[in-house]
Amino acid sequence: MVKISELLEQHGKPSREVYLDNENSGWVPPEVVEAMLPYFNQKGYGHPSITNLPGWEAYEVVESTLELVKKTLNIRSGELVLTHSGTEANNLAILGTALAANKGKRRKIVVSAIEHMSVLFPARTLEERGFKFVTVPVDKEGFVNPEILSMLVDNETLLVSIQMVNHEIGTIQDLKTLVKVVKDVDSEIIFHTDAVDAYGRLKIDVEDLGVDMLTLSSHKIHGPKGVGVLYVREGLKISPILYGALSTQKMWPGVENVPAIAGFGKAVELAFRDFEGNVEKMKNLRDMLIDGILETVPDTLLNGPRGEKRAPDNVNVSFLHVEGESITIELSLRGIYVSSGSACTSRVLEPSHVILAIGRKHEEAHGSILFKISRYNSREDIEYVLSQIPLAIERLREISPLAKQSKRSIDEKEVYA
Amino acid sequence: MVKISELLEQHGKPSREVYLDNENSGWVPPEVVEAMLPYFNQKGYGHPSITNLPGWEAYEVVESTLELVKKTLNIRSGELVLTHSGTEANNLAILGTALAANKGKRRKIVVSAIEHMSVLFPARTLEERGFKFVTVPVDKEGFVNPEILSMLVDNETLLVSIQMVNHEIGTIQDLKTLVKVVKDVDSEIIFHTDAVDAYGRLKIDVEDLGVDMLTLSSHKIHGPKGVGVLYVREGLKISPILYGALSTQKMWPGVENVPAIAGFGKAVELAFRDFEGNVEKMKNLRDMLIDGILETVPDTLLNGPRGEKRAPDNVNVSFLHVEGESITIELSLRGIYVSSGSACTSRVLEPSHVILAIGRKHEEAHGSILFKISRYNSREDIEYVLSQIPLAIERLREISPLAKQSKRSIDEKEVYA
Amino acid sequence: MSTRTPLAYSPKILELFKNPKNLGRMNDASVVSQAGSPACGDVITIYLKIDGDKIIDSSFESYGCAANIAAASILTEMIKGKTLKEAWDLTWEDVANELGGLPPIKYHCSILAVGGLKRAIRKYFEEIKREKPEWLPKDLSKEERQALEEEELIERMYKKYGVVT
Amino acid sequence: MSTRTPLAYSPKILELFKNPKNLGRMNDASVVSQAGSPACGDVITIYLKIDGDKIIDSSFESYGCAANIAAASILTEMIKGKTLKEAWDLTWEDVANELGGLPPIKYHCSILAVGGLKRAIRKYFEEIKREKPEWLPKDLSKEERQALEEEELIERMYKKYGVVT
Ligand SMILES: Cc1ncc(COP(=O)(O)O)c(C=O)c1O
Ligand SMILES: Cc1ncc(COP(=O)(O)O)c(C=O)c1O
Repeated sequence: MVKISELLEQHGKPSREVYLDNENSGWVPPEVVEAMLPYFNQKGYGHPSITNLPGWEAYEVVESTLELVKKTLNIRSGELVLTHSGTEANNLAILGTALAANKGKRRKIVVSAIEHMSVLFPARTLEERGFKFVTVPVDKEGFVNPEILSMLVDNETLLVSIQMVNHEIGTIQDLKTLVKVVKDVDSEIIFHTDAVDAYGRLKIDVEDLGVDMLTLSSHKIHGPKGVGVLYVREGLKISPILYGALSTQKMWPGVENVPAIAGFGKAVELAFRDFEGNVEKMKNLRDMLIDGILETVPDTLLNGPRGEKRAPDNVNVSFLHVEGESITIELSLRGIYVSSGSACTSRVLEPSHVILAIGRKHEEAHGSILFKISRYNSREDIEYVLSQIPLAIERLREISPLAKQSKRSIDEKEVYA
Repeated sequence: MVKISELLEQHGKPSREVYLDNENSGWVPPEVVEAMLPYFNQKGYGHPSITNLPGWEAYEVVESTLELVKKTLNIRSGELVLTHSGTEANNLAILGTALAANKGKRRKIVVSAIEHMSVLFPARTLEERGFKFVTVPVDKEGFVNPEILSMLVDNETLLVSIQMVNHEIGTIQDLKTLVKVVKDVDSEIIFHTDAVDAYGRLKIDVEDLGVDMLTLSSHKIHGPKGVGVLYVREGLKISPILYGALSTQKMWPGVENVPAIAGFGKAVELAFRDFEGNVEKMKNLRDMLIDGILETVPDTLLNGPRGEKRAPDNVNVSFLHVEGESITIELSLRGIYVSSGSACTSRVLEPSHVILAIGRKHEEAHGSILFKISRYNSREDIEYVLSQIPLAIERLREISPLAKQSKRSIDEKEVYA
Repeated sequence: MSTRTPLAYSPKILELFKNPKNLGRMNDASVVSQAGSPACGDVITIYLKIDGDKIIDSSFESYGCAANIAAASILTEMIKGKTLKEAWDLTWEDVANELGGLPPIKYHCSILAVGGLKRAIRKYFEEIKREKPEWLPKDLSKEERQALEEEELIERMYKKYGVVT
Repeated sequence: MSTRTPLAYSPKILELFKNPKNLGRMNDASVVSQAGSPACGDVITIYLKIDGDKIIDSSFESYGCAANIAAASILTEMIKGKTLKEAWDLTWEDVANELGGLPPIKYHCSILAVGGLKRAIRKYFEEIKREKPEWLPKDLSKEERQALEEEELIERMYKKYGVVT
């Protein structure tokens, strides 16, 4: 068996560290941890639906956190279902809608081609239960074309799910138009949006958008893991997908994770405390990083759009002739923590479906690196990253046969046996 | 809207507090919280399947915690699936087995009548998918009779689920015999056991028991909320029930809750550090509490068995002529935190199905109170509880018309209009 | 507005639970009535002392949750000094409001209390005075009907959802 | 044994990733061969310098993950000084073991490396020396076959699982 402690030792602790993998796992600031602490053993450590003091204290945490979330989204009615992750909330949205509609004539589920797997996979699974699964293509920057969407939905469509912001390439959809286009075809079509990567980076107004369901995840806004949220519009009927003892809600069984919910509440508060300032800061760092990479490293491609239609925290670049997992390790050794859309990191034998969906070739997808900036990064962080990336890529290109093949003329017949 | 802060103020903070509601929500000791802290923002805050330093550190937490758990259960092969709660792990066991067997001829699911709702409800839901749902009755102390069980299973039985220890009345089943009886009928029948309330209180040897699946929950052993575990025997095929991006496991999508897993690991370590001592302590407190209540409060019934076949942490008493939710509040005002099997606290219009299943009448179930003792309680705690209970019950019996009706002769016709 | 369904009570309920007003059997009551059943886990007994067309005193007993106790207690407060007609016109919503609101799953407590009161008033006229005023409807009021339904419904639900085989 | 499928490497892999041995193009190689494809995200090039029946030098290039780089590097270390027959007899498991173990989803890295080596040896005899020793089987070895299969299979999987419509 692999001794991980020895691997960690071999890696060593870099003297300078910059965490840019907030996409996969959020870094939790001390203030948020602080907010969780009392609820483990000082107060509110009870069950929020039991009528005793620690239970009522726990209930207050649930209630006040959700009230705050509602305010930030301009939600005036409807329910916020607490799950333990964005993945679970997305599954509830998709599978719960299908279960509730099981006997109806609406059998079509339409999702964009670049949805997160926690939307894509449950939707695709519904094919086995007799639903029709349709993906909407996106353009070279990841945008869904409203006209194409409008042609793909009809009065047999049960559900449309299109995310607000893409998690890998940062594309910000014109969601209001997409909702309108769908509702114009048939106002009964249910519209879900995965806002996991939009929350805290964009202003979201649920009433104005007109969506029926919306997903959030705590650890994507520097809250702790263990909290996902599904907003369900007033009057919309979905079915639970798991069963058990109910606490304060009908749609997800079991006790609420109260300390994590307290931390999530604090994370929401922090994200919205100086919302404009936070966003501005992220945008500046984002552009600094994009420009710096494209200027200093040859053979690179920016994935996703530029400017106002790109999420403020998203930088995604394909480094040609090198493979992404190697890059993540090479950068990790230099104290820079990122992730890749390479097949090697995806645990299936394919690279990122998002990068492929915008028309990149496989070899371009394999070399894609996602840098997820947060307001906890500084200019100095980005300067450090920019000082290391050219060195890192150069070293890996030294190792790669492809980099040199692209530069020199080589007897192909000789090399490809 | 109810202002919970005002409710808390009206309640006040009792000067002396004894937490005995560990059934519904575990109290987390400072050592466990301490073990979680680094993983929010110091190390291991990455994603355990991403190849960078914080990811590998996270993976080490997952791996080392599960290795420890395996050791405590004598698991030599097979998988431990991480979910976010015992409820989720039970759902995976039941629904995942049914999904995997979807096209087979085995269509019968057999569970005991006193299972936790997170076993009972998913199993019952399977009726809608063409499965046969059968409950095994229990005797007056909550025991499943092996002969009856043997008669209820057959070669069309897919799954049997019987918990090791009942969560409400503490009955410890003779699980090894129950597994044997089932496997004797047909060795292909899958046997799941919900060991949520057994772990840390009983010695469990998975190999010796011969079960195929087993459920644990972190917050039931003073770990943090956010971690459930399903052991799945080597070679047993179940299907995932949720879908999304995979991290280090196939059976539950999404990122592992690493800080919580670190805390769970510490909780396991603490529970097994002085296992015998912990159990002995709980048993002494349990018997002290049972004896004290039965001696000092008239019209009380102990629910569940006495002695070695009762879980060391479980005390469950029905106080006649008073209603359980009132008792939890009355005791809460005295700083004693418990829960009740009353209909009022169950969020469905029925009292505890467990108390009913052992043959108690509804009015007996409504007055049932569950005291869940932990090793963090002291003799002084129990002395305090015993000093308060007679006063609390007496006050409520003063309010109740039933208590007096049972004492005095009253013109029934006059009172029941 | 929250859509949660917890048992977070208004502070008023807890206050009345701690110090219920008008608690206890009244030995010289003009009429006594009861709603709910032990099997439901909810019983409210209402005692009224009537002088002419006025309720001059009232008390209660309750077997039930805190909301049940508080609803019965506040109802007896609300009706003291009222005419029978005025008392009859009270609704369960009035009682719930007076309590500072009730969680939806506790509405039935207020319904039981008002149902018990109306049963008492009806009984007073039908069985004791043996003459009915014009304002007393022949049909059951919604609270009486709902109390009755709940008493019967819960019995049926036990049978339906009972897990014991 | 853990059943997790993470990318937790042995320290040896990381060590070789940091300081690969025998890295780079060999200009005077006796034979060069390659396995994998850019579309798969895995390419290993193996260079051999052969003197008589001995491999007197070997080097590699790798486009791929850390396991890929480490597998290719350690393989070139393992075969230096070996006869061609001894080198041929190496299996991907030997390489994986030498690396201190591989996560199951990384077995293919070791297979590609050994597949590349065997292709090189086969090519050396078939195309350069144009005479085959007795020990060289006519059929492809398991690593050559699996490398070929992977190259083809992955192309097919892309088509099957591709989400782009
Ligand atoms: C867009 C999007 N949706 C859903 C999820 C799933 O959220 P969680 O990690 O909380 O399961 C993620 C996280 O990777 C995401 O980026
Ligand atoms: C026996 C039993 N099984 C399962 C569960 C569910 O565990 P969790 O609270 O982690 O969802 C509980 C908790 O109440 C339990 O007591």
